[in-house]
Amino acid sequence: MQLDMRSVIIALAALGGMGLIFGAGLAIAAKKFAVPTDPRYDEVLVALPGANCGGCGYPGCAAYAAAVARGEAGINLCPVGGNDLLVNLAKIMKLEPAAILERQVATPYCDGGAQEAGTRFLYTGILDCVVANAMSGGDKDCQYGCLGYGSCVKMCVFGAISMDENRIPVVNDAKCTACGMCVKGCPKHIFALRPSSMQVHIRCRSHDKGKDVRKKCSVGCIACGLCVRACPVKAITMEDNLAVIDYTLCTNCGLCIEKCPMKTIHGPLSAQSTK
Amino acid sequence: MRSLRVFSRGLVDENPVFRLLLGMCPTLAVSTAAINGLGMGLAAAAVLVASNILISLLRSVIPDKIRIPCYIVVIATFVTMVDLLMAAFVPDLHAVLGIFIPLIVVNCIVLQRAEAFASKNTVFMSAVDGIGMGLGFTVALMILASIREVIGSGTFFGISVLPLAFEPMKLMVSPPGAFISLGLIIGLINYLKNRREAERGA
Amino acid sequence: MDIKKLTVSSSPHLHSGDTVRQAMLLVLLALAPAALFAVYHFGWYVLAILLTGTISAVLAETALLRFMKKPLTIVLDGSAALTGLLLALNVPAGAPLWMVAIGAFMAIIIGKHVFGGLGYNPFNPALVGRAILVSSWPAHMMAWVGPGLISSATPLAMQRAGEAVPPYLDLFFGLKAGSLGEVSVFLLLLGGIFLICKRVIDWKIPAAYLATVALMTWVLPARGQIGFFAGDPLMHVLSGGLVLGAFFMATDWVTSPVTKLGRVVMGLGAGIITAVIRLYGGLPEGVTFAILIMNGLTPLIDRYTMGRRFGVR
Amino acid sequence: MVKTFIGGIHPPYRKEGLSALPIERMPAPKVVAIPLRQHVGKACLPLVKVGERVLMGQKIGDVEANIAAPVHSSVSGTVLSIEPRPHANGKMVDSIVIENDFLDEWHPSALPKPQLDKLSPEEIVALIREMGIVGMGGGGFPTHAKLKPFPSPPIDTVLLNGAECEPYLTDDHRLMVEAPEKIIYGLRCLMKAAGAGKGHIGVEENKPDAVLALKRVAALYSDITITSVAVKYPQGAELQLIRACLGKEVPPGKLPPHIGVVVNNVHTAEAIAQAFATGMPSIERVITVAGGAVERPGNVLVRVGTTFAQVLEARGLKGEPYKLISGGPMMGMAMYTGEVAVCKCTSGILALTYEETGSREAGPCVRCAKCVDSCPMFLQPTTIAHYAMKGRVDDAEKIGALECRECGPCAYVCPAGIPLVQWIRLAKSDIYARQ
Amino acid sequence: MVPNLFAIFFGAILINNFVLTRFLGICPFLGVSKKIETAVGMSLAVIFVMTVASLATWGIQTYLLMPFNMLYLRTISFILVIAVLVQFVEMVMLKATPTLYQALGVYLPLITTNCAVLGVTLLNLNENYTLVQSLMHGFAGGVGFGLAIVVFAGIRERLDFAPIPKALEGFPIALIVAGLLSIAFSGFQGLL
Repeated sequence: MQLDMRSVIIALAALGGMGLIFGAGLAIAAKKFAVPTDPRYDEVLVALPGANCGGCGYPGCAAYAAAVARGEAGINLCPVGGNDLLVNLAKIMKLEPAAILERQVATPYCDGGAQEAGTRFLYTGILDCVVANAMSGGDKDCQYGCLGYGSCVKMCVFGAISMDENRIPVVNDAKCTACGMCVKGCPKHIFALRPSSMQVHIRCRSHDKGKDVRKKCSVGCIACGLCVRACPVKAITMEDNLAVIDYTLCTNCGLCIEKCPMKTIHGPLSAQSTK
Repeated sequence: MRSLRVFSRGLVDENPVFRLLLGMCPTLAVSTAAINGLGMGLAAAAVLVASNILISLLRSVIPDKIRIPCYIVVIATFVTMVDLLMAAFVPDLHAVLGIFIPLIVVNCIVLQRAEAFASKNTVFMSAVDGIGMGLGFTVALMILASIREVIGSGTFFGISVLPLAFEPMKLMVSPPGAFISLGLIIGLINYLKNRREAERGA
Repeated sequence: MDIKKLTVSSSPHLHSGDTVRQAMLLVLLALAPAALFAVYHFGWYVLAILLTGTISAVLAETALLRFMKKPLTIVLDGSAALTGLLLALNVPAGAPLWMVAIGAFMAIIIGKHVFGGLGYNPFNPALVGRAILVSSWPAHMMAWVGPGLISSATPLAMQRAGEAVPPYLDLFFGLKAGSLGEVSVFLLLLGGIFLICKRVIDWKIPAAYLATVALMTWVLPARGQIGFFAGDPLMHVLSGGLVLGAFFMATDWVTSPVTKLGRVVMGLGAGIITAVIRLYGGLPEGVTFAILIMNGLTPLIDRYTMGRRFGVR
Repeated sequence: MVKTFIGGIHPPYRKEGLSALPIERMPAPKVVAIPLRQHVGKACLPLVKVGERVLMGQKIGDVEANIAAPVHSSVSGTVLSIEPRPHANGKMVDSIVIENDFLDEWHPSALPKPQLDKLSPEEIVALIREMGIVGMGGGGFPTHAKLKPFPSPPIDTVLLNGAECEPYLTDDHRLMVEAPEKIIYGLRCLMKAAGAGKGHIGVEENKPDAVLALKRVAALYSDITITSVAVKYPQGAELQLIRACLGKEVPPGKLPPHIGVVVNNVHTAEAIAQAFATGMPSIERVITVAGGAVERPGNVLVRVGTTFAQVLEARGLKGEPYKLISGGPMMGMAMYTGEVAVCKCTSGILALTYEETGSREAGPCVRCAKCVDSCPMFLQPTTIAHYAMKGRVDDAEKIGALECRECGPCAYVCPAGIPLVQWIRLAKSDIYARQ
Repeated sequence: MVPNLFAIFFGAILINNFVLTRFLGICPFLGVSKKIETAVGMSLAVIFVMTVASLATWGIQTYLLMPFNMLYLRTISFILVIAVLVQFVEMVMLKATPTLYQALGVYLPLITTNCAVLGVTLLNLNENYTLVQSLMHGFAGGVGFGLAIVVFAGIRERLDFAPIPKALEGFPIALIVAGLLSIAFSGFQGLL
């Protein structure tokens, strides 16, 4: 096969020429039309988890990244990324990482499902807690309790919440990122973040008097005070007819769980926690 | 064996057509007959392997800022070679595939592998990845093309395979059939995958 | 006073009592005379086609509902039966039964349930089924027959071929070849007017559709002809699937616009496309494709014909 | 051509017989619970203490705010407690519970007011506030605040709403037949207070006796017109009534004063006339008690603070009511308990059976467009509802969710039984929450 | 000449629609069609680039490739031209009209690898179109792409409300809708 050197040279020259002209043109254009962008923005965006959950308060990761790059937002607002992200962002933004946060999980503070808690009326219409709550505060007798229509399931972008047959939310601790959407979104405010190591918690939000709680729900806190007395480290106090645990004192001993007559307190030793 | 995993990944888990959803244009256009699918798949696979190897070789030389144009030039070169080779040795097939051979240049699979894999891995691994992805693409094309050919024309590789009483469903070899059958196949794969995951989870 | 547990829900606390099912049954009722006429006109085989279409559609829906673990009672809303019947009315009288069954299956699966079922399908399922049949087995779908299943050209095909078209009265009362459901324009009109009076469908779509086709076929010269205002609009309105499409398919709730202006646009657009295909296209008839294209445009029409809001001048 | 608006529906009106029943006075109950919020705006603070004796017509609650109206005792007796009670708005509202001593001893402040020509517009407005007059058609907007709105063009027309388009309700109808003089007098008060040259009353055609009665009295005044409008729901919605009677439309996001119109209910006008003539503040009103579960339906004059249960007991119940509604069936709220007290803006108490509500399960939207055709605000209820379902707040706002008046024809006609009003309400609350 | 241009225009839009019949530009068609606004932006950008690319490649072909008998370099030179063109347009737009860039700029990088653009230039070459024909073909191809993607985006926006079976969510359902649209457009076969 005879190699036609001339056509090879022409081809190479044409391509090379085109490459050179285009390259030069683009280089000039790049200089002339340059618009500065912040390289840190890209770095921050890459570092963020990209779940666009909105837990930081910004509409998505890109918006938060822009705010961080401009120095307008703190680097500790992303609840999903955890410590690794904090360290990373601190490096990118050349800041000292804030105090190490303990991993938190969202917990529903109500256990009064369809079996345990009574209803005041029959509700028909859109099956959504926010909507149902707007109808006279929802159909549950207990005005503090979970309505059970599962709005939190829809709010959780990480798929960590599901409803059990008893119409009470169950949080998959492994999937929960403590983004706080359920805490903000639940119209009855039954969710709160709890340090994941602190397993003892009191599953009730009712500030009703014990007598009224008994009428409305079979697993509500009746403010009997047995847990307060049972706690060896005085971590439990009674606030407005509801027992509250101070996690700076709690040792996870679980003595309160055994004492609670209503089985309201959950924790590592309680049978309910396994369900 | 890492290389085995890299290889099989392209075939199944990250199948370019069924899972990554890349390279849709040629997939839809040429999958009217199994032979076209095979030809197109192998052509793309050849380009993939060659460009993956070359880009992997050049990965430390190419400046970061102009890497994409460089990749395109490399890919375009190989595509031109494949184009000319096919025109010379399989002119019929080349005529059927038409502009979709040169269009391998802008096939997202090739560029995506260059950017995501070859530019970060050794020459050997890149070659393995190219083969895996290329075969994955070919297999996917073959599956789609076979289904379309059998139902739409009643033949397989041009040979009549169905009883005469069967009246071919011409829709399958027409453009709408390409969209609908690919959609249903991907749906079926998703369904099987979801079910497997659900079983594993339960 | 002692009141037991009350029910609380959002206002309003009254309801008209109208149901989707009732509307579907009314449409089925409105189609019945035309369908029966087809049986009378073509012969008993047509009854088999009608039954095959309807039953296949219902069976397909039941099977899918079971597969997707949805309540089987959904099939009782009558929409699947209507889709099947409409599909059957859209095939030639000599169509093989297996083809009708496949069409009904396709209509229900690809036309409806892949989108999540009734209310979410962007295209009219019956027409999806018909279009799939036309592209798959054109020979069967173009094999027009007259009474006694003797092959015979449709008026539109005759006109294309330059042959004499049957007199208007024959076209109107159904003495012609064509799809099952398109022969008796008279009975279709009766059914359509019945639905308009029952407020199941809006008059705007059929009115705009028929008027546009009539106007365009009158004004514009067909391919190969010269001279404006020389067309035969009456023949065009009375032939082919136009009346069936205008009253029973373009007006499909799910796939037609919800705005008042949008419904006019729907009829107008379908009319233009139908006339263009009839006059200049490769196919003699374009109702199916015209309505399908307008179905596709419906979201855009809805969006841009929103109209003024109260208080905005 | 009958005057009306575009859109709307024709629900079964179910007023047969009811509209012919004269107003009956219901005796005051043993105990009344007077809510401290019976209006739109700020809740009143109690002016009396537990154990104190109060007199009929005595002001027992007020607050320093323009959008608010004082509340008065509807009986004479002793204050038993001030505690949260279920309210017609669905929430718990602080209410003053008074034990009736059945003496009906009037408070000394309840004196007839001077003649209309002796009062300045400002004095009339102040008196209307002092008498606790609020919109009695159901809205409960303080009337004095309507008359002295924010900077707006001068008011030229006062329009009285006598359409009463809600099914079942006939209280306004009866008032128009039985007390047309008071309504016209109240209208003249409102016209003078607003500085309006024209007075207008819109009444639906199905109340010819009311039109006749009003026309007879109005014949004395050249500046007052009575218009009969088509029978259609929601003819009595203020924007639709303005459209029908005056041919004008209020722009989106604006209120009627923007185009120089003030709308009030005929019942409000009657209350004003009553207050000026006798000095009796707003402590009683006519309500329609109806529904399939009521034994003796009727139009009843009741004291504010009487509970629904007490009213229903007086009229008798047959069978188990499925829904208990405060107001009309189209826009009223369903109550979960009979312990709710009648307040100034309660136009009716309906105890409905399951059958008459036509309640049903919701299915998927089939895009029949009946809701679009029936919407008197020319919105697309189904689209707004779909956006609400998907949480697409911005899109819902863009297509006018906030203009929805929640009047309900869309949900009434929906063959799929979708609670459209409820979805749109959700969209609206999401939009407000974000603002 | 005129009827020919007419045929090219309607042919590229209705009969041989770039997306629905020729399968060109499927990736952006499926990817950038979730909202009508972005679909409109994308189609405007594509119409612009396709027209300009038709012009530029016609020049390269006529004055460089043909004279030197180097048509085998068409793929590589065309893709170079398109890549440079897109990048250049992007930079100019960013500087000159930032608002337009906000609207269209994000789509521009996507266009480099849009096979409709390279496809139209190759088709121009295959059909031996003149300059005017090439321009018309490029423009009409872009319009055809735009029509398909905007209609498609409208349908997809509505499908957003639909309870689509999980396995079919996303791409599969988009492909099925595209197929049905393609069927609908097949009614134009044999037009003109």
